[in-house]
Amino acid sequence: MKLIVAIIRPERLNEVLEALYRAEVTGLTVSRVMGHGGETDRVETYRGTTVKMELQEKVRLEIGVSEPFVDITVRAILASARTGEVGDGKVFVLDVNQVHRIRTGERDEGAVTPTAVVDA
Amino acid sequence: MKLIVAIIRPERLNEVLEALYRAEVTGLTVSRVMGHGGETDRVETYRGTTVKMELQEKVRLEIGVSEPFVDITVRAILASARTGEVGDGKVFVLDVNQVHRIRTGERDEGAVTPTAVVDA
Amino acid sequence: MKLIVAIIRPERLNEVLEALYRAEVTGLTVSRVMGHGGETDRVETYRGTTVKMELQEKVRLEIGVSEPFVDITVRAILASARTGEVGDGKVFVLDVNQVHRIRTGERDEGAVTPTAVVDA
Amino acid sequence: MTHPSLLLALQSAAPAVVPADTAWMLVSTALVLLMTPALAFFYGGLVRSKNSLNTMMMSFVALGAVGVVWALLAYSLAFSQGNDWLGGLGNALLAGVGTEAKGTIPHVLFMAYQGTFAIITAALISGAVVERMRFGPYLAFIALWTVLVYAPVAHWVWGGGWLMNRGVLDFAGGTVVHINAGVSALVAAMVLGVRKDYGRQAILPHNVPFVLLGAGLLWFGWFGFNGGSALAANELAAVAFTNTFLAPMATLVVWVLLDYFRTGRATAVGGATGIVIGLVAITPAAGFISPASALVLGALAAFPSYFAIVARSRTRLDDSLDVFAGHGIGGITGALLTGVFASKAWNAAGNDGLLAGNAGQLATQALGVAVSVVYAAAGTFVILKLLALVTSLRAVPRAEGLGLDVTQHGEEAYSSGEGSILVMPDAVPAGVTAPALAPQPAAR
Amino acid sequence: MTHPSLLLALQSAAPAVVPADTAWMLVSTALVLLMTPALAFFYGGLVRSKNSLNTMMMSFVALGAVGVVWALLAYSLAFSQGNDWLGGLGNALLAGVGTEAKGTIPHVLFMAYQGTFAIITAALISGAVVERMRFGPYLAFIALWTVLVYAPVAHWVWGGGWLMNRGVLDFAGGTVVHINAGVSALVAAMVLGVRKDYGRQAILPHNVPFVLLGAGLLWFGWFGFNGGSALAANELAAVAFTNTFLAPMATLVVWVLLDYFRTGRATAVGGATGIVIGLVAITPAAGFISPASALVLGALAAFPSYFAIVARSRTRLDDSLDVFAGHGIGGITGALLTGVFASKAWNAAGNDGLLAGNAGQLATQALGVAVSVVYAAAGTFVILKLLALVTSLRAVPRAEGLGLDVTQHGEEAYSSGEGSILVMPDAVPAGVTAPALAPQPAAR
Amino acid sequence: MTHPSLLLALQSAAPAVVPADTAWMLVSTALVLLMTPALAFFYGGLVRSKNSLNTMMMSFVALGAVGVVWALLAYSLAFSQGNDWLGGLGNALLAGVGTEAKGTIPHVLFMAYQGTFAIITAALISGAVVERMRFGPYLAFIALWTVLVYAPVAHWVWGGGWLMNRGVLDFAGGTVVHINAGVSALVAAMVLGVRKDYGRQAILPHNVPFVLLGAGLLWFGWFGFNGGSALAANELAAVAFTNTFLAPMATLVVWVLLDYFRTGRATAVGGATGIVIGLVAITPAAGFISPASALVLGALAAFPSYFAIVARSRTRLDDSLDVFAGHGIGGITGALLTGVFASKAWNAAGNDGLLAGNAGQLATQALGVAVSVVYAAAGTFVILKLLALVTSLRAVPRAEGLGLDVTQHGEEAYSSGEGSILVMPDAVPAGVTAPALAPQPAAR
Ligand SMILES: Nc1ncnc2c1ncn2[C@@H]1O[C@H](COP(=O)(O)OP(=O)(O)O)[C@@H](O)[C@H]1O
Ligand SMILES: Nc1ncnc2c1ncn2[C@@H]1O[C@H](COP(=O)(O)OP(=O)(O)O)[C@@H](O)[C@H]1O
Ligand SMILES: Nc1ncnc2c1ncn2[C@@H]1O[C@H](COP(=O)(O)OP(=O)(O)O)[C@@H](O)[C@H]1O
Repeated sequence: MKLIVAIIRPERLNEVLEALYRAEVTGLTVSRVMGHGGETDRVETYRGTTVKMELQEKVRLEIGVSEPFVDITVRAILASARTGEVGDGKVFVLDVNQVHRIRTGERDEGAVTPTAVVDA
Repeated sequence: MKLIVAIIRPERLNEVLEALYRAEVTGLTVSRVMGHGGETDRVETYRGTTVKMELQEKVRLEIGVSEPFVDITVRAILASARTGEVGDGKVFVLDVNQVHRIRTGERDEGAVTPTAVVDA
Repeated sequence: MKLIVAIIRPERLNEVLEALYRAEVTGLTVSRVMGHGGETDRVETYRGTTVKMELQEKVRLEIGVSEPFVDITVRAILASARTGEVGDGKVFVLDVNQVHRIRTGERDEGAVTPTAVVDA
Repeated sequence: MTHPSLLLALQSAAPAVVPADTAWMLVSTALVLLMTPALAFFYGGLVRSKNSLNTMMMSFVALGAVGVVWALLAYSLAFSQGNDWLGGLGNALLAGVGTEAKGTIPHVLFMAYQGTFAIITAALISGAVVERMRFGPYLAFIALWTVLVYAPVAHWVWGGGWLMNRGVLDFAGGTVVHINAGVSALVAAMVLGVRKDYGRQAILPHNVPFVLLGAGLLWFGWFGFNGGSALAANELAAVAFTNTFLAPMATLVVWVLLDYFRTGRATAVGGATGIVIGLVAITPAAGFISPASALVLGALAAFPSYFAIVARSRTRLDDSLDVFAGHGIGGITGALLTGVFASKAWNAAGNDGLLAGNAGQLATQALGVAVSVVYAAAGTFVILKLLALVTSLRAVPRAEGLGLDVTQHGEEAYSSGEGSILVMPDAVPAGVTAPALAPQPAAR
Repeated sequence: MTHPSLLLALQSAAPAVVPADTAWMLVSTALVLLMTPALAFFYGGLVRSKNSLNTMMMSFVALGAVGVVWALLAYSLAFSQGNDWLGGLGNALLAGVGTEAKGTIPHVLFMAYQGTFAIITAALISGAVVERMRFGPYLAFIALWTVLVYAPVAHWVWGGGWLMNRGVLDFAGGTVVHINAGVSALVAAMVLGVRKDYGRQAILPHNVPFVLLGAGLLWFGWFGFNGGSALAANELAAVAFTNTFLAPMATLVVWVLLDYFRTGRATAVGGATGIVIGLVAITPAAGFISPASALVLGALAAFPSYFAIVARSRTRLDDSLDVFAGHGIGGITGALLTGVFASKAWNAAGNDGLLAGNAGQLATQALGVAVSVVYAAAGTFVILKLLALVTSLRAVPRAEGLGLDVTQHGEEAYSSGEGSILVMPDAVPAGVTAPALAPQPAAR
Repeated sequence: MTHPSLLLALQSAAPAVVPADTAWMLVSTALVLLMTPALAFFYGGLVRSKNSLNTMMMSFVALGAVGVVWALLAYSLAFSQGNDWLGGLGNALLAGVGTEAKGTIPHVLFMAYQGTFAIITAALISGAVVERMRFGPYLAFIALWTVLVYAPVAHWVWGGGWLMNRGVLDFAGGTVVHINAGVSALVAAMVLGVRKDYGRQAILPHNVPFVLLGAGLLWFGWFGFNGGSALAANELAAVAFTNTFLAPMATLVVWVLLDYFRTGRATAVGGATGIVIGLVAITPAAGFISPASALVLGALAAFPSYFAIVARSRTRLDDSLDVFAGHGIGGITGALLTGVFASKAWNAAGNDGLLAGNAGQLATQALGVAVSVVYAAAGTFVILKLLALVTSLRAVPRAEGLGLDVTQHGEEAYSSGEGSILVMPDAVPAGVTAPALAPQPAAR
């Protein structure tokens, strides 16, 4: 199993989510982060003070997948997150030792397989 | 050494923290994240616009532990975070190559062993 | 390749960023987190209710680097983030399987090498 | 709203509208209306983010529901010609409420001014049941409560009813507004029961600046509440105004010191609370006592409410925003101290109190307090129990966990829009004015 | 501002300043001025965080730009002696605007009071173009629009122009303010085009409490808007005030119920919107109808605007904050219902409407509506198209993506300061008063 | 508060309370009181989140501490019968402050109105010492400062003291309020020293909408500040009001343009600052100059303060929120320009200025400026140095790092409650009304 960590532009989040759902990757975790890379810094002014904003808003995705899904997932992200301008972000793939689903206690493959939605 | 990443419900955070402290795991890092899994989406309405909220609020824990603590920690989380309803979250266990404690420069095992609290 | 995860004090962020830039590490991702470790808890009072704040504000850095940069990066962080008081934080180094640069589709080493800034 | 001055005005031969009084009462009415949005912020800042809109809406919706009920029925029950116990129906549906003088201001304006009091009184109660009461039953409750509890008590004290005839002094609503709301809040909190997290988790104010904003605007509006209760732009208004200026200052200072000596730190939530309690306590007394007495009254009023809040939070009584400790106890303190400090030297139409040698007034005040406590408690209990027969008063625990904003109102106070997908209505006329719309594919 | 009462006042033999009227109009002017900051919060809360300062500044800057243009030129065009179509230049540059009585208040105060209307009217339009219009062209637009659209329409309806002479009733600005702004907003939204994310992504209000704060302060200020339009502290002011108190209450109740029956949940954004639409609708009618009629008018006014908002959001018409559905349709509803409910029994200087047997007044009202719709649409279109010849009206898509706060104003609404590096000016005189400054090394 | 009109009023044969004047002064007092909460938001939005409550509390607590000190002592020192240098003790402890007429309003109201000025003046100073000064010493400072600095200067200029007798014109507080506060702020900033992060890190406003809210409410309240200083609802009030309406509009326009030409973008913080500086500058002049002059004065006033702010931020002088550049320099500009634009044609009780041929008035104004600068600087320095002998004025660096909200007040402005553990008081009576409470186990 692998844990895929992707840093993307906030404005591409909806497209990426959609691409992942199409690829049947529906379990994932998202957070707001700030990134620094090759983009030019923004300058802001507050009264007399000038400030350089070195960090840009980004979104971080964290997706645990079983081996057969790794390539599918990475490809879905790469395709849907790209704008072609500096700042599109990165994808990291990490090895995972164990995965547990808290609700059932299932482990590893079983834990990342989605369950049917049955909810009152 | 391992890095344990757990995604849990925000309302279970206090219970999980407490279970971890009881297991003598006191070093950890927490962040607010949003998750997508098997839960039903929420619908909201703003004036004429209807919106489906696909992401649920979750909390992410990140805990570096030495090998003997891995199972203890995972078990503490599984037991305390469970509600039995869809959306309880996942636990991932990753291998760690090195750990450093910034304050002392200690490395690996030493870096994750808690220090006594002496604070003015 | 490695993924370096560092938990530091918010007030040291500027110094750490600067140290990293000097070491020519310019690609990184930052997020706000809350940490628990050896620090004493803060007590707050809201009307009749007394509350113990167990989590301290911290900043999390995530930096993908190629092997030759691992030591340089870790050392830059250790040196710039230290205050010597309890709560300085930790650095974790994880193995990375693949890295992709979304904009170009470049992989691995190529993906973490910075590009010259050309921006309109 | 002080009955004596009002009576005097009504008795005077040819009642006529006085422009200067009208000017001041127009402003006062606007000021008191503003207090309900102010309360929305005071309360909304004190709850958790996930319940903040629901809490604010509990105040805002009183502007609609209570306001309409007031105009249609409750005004008449409170202020039209009736008997000792209740007004008549002479002004129901606003009949006979025109531009003729009521005192020295147009009748329509008097009706509106009194309406602002009914609105905020109902909204005050919400602080005891936030974070768990369903919105529909709450709406029904405040509408019924206005008719069944507020209107009668207002009639008794201000509308020519029996407490007024007994000489109970309540310049601007210590009894009618604050004790009434505070006691009803206490009963409502007991009927509703504790929040599921209460006493288990720390429940913290999500936005203390909003609490301060609310306190600041409440004070501002309260000048219309107390100063306007003179119903004229005269010396009495100036005294009531000045007392409303001084008393909360003294309460604030004492509160900050109490906080400091108890916990070592003066809190902002405490400061905001202290201001409001000073305002509550001076309300019944504002037009009957001297400014120097107002300073003393304000300082004294800090103590009972301060320790009531501390004590309450150690019980299983989840009066969530301490409406009883604030308005109930604050109102009782003020009503009784009115009986201590009142002085005919400052308002000839009022009465002397204990310090001026008239201990009887204190007993009269105690009667007013006792009656309103009992009636408000009973009325609130009955209304809620009846409503509970028809529908469930509380949100289910799961909804309480998710927060009432999402479950009761279908919206969030602060959205970033991340992960929210636009649901396209079926009937989008494609490209009405512009490039064809790429329809959002149904996600998943 | 009701012309009949104004005319009466102006005709009366020896015009003199009346202190009580002056007191009320001082307050009313301050209240209306506050509505523009209030609008900044109402609008600012509804947009995304990254555009919130820009949206707020669009209102705030009207206080500067429109206010100065008003004093220098537009006041004279609207209110000084002129012909049926436009006022003269007699009061340009504030010439002849002194302390002499205009009606019963000092002329300077009348000028300021009317100025507050011009300011908020221009600011209202901004709601249709937020999140995409560049700030400079917006500034130019509102300055030109005030002179070319607002001043003439104000002259026609209030300044002695032809619509006034035809008997169009507009107590406080249904036509001049709300239809005018609403229609201009519609045209501006069409000229500017849709936001790049519109219809593709969910665009959510970033701060609903701010929306509620704005609504609360707008209501408060609106008492000066409508109550002050009597230009005196008299019975008429009290009626206009009371109607402004009652109508939005009814609208709010109906809106909450509509929301509840359509989506199952009563939203806070809906509540705030309902209040504002009730205020809009009562504006032209406030001094001409009875309080009971005001309740009915308020309740009725909820329907057209409610369904207009729902329908609009299904089109490609990006009137972003529904200025047309709110102010345009709300204003038209109010203007027409004025022709239905107006009654000489409540304002002898007004007229009877349909229900009092004078169907002609409804036709007159429709004329007023039609004229202002056509003129505002044409005027706005021409001004924007001319400006577009000189400069680009819209931010580039990349700037729209980053948000207008950063790109137009160089600042963020909510900063944590993380990752922001102080840029030292070259000319820092090292260590002027204190320990030498460790200069911030150029990062990277 | 203009002394000439006040004097006139006081001299007039049978002083009597005038209802219309009372109505306007009741409102004005409420408006000025609201300015202190408004200031709390203006300042609170400009600081970092971790210091926002502390900053707001510095304003709010002035409502308590300064208000009480004013009523007990400082009012008497400023306004009761005394000599050229100081008032007497005749009104100490509110003795002799009753409902008798002072001018044309009740004496109690005059006392309250003047009290609101003392409160905001002290609160203004806090902007220079935020994010580092301890709360206790701050409290002591403002109480002492009100007695030792504010009261004497108010006596000199308004209370019948020597500057008043010399003919210094200060309509509503350019000298007494703004120069006084601005200079004291400068000295306090120097005594306290720079914040530990100043000049090293970017320190950004955490909530710019709050800054705009503060500016909007300040403007609203300022109508009471300047308009109310006529102490009557007359033509003079209307002129002062209108000038307070026009001047900040001009300042705002110029400020936006200066921002635009210097940095290419017009900031919202700049807009808010421009409004406040326009208000400061018009304050001494409001009742002495024509509306057209007010526009010019407002436009001119932008320049010195704008460049002072830019220059200040390049020094090691950490007047954190630029109180000196705003109120000190803005007040001096206004005081001097009063000597330029004043005209007896607009206020017969005032004087002519330079443009009306009386250059001497400019010299008189300069005297007033110089005296207040020197006295405020010396007084503030002495008080702070004395306090520093008793206790430490500054928070320790670690507390400054954590933020003063947590360290001085034990609370946070915005809490999510995550990771906060309820500490159960020992004395919880288990299960008073409900299911037994599972006590929160001591964590760890
Ligand atoms: N080495 C890295 N480690 C972690 N995050 C990175 C790294 N490099 C870039 N990022 C993240 O990716 C974002 C975009 O990277 P950037 O270098 O600006 O663009 P590009 O990938 O298009 O060259 C950054 O803002 C940062 O959040
Ligand atoms: N494959 C995954 N990778 C990363 N996070 C996941 C994954 N699956 C679920 N999660 C996280 O766990 C949360 C709960 O998962 P969900 O599938 O809804 O419930 P359950 O685990 O009970 O079946 C999600 O909201 C998401 O944050
Ligand atoms: N085992 C751990 N796993 C993850 N994060 C940790 C761990 N231990 C500490 N941290 C993070 O590092 C921060 C500082 O650690 P702490 O133990 O307080 O200080 P020190 O490292 O100086 O002994 C914590 O607040 C937490 O965010």
